[in-house]
Amino acid sequence: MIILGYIFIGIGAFFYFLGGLGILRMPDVYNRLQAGTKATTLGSFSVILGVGFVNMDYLPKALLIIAFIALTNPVGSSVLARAAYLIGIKPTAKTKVDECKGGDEI
Amino acid sequence: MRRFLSALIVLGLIMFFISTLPLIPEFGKASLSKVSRAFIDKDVNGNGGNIQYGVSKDLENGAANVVTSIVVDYRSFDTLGEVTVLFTSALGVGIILSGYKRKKFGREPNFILRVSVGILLPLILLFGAYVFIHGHLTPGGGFPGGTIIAAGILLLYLSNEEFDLSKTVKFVEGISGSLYVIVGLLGLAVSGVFLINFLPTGVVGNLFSSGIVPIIYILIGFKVGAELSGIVAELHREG
Amino acid sequence: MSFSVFIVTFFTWLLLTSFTDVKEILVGFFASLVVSVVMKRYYGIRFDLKFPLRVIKFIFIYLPVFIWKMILANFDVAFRVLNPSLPLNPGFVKVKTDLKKQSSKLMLANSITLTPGTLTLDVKEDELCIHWIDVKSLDEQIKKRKISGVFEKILKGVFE
Amino acid sequence: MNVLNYIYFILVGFGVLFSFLRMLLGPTSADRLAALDTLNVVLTGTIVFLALVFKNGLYLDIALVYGLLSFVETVLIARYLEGKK
Repeated sequence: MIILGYIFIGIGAFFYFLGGLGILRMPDVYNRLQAGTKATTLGSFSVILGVGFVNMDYLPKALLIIAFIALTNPVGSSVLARAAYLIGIKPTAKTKVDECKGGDEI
Repeated sequence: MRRFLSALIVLGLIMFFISTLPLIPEFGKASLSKVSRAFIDKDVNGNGGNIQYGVSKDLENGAANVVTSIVVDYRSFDTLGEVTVLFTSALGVGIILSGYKRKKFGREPNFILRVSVGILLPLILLFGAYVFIHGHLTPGGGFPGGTIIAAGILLLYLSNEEFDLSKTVKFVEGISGSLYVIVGLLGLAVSGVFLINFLPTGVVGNLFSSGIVPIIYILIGFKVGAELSGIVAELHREG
Repeated sequence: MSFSVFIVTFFTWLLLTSFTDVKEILVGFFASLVVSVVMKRYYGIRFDLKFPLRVIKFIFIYLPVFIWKMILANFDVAFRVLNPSLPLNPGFVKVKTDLKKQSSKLMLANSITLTPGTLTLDVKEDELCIHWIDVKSLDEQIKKRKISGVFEKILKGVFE
Repeated sequence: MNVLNYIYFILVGFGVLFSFLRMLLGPTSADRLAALDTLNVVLTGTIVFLALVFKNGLYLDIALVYGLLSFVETVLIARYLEGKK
């Protein structure tokens, strides 16, 4: 069980690394949020579950933290993306389609 | 040029902090004065071997957290004053900002945010209660717990336009403040000293193990939460 | 008091204190009672008699699909980030949803945010505005099937 | 298990470094806030991991408080950025 826990923690650390890299490399704020949110959410799940597996006493609280992150992290990035869209931050030049028509008519 | 300079300064500061790190003693190996050793021995982590977590009972003060025992038991009168300071500042904010008409945010609140705060808010309040109920066992207590509750109220204000709780806040604040003084007066009646710890203390590490400390921390938690929520409400009303 | 809030907060308290002590459970009972009395007006989810069935459906149908999609999403992100040429074809698209309840719409938005290549910007009545990292098609049916099809079917079974 | 701790901290350190760079470079404030959000989640996970390193369960409470405050912070700054019409 301890070995399984450490494997989970290692996978989570790798996804944290990927999240940072995605934040750095992607061309505009929306793509950055996509990469950052997905990678860090799965990374957190993996790390925290791994900690819960290594030490079984921590498992209930670890599950609680996982539920909390699953609820708050997508909401935070969604609110941030909406704010960026509303103040009219231009997406990258590769963006071809825009059905939401900017401004307040989301 | 300015950026380069600031980066240089930050690097220098980081080097300075790293170079001072080895000077800090290791955890649990600090050389203590007689007074702090005496207080720690009265609480839990005494190295003398006569007090142990989860075993010893009926101590002078059963809190597992030394800071809590000093703040809410030995120097409880001082804490009453601190809470009063916070109350005065909340009152000042209320007086300065009252009389303005309530303005709204420019944009209508986000749907996702509104619904998710609706689900999260009871859990945030419960977590604040958890922090201040376990103030004598964990590093926490009335002030952080109240702040967590106020953060929840702030989230509610950010996500919900039609919402006002100024009246309730004042009510809770007054009730918990006067209950604090009443607990102190009970100590005066029982043992002749204001705010003395007159309840029995149990085994160190249990939930009911520290006399009046948890009760006072619950009252402080309610009071601080209400005061900070009141400040948030006044600031939000001002726009 | 609101009974659904009470159940959720009491369960949260049990997780926080790790099911240890009778006194803790007693104190938690009172704490969640107070919270549920205070919070009866501002709460999104209402539970009813079918609640246990819903929990079972949520755990055994929704969660496996969700976790599988999340793992796929992360391999997708890894592929895009580690590829030197950054394959992107982003765009903002609108998707209609049939879900009615607020909480199920929230779950749908969160699920879309965490699954491959999509990020929910906003929900307005029955339309979701979504940033899609790789726009395949602008046809209504294909969009819906690619982005929200699976989750919408499952969430309809769980919440409504 | 000491080597594993080092591996974890090196990987996470690079992640933190990259998002920090984005926070310094970011052309708009939304970019900076996105980087900050990512950084906060990474730090929450790291605090949970510290519970294992220092063998002290209290770090889980701290992680919960930190996650809550970082959520409030992200939402607050985003609402501020939206501004008036």
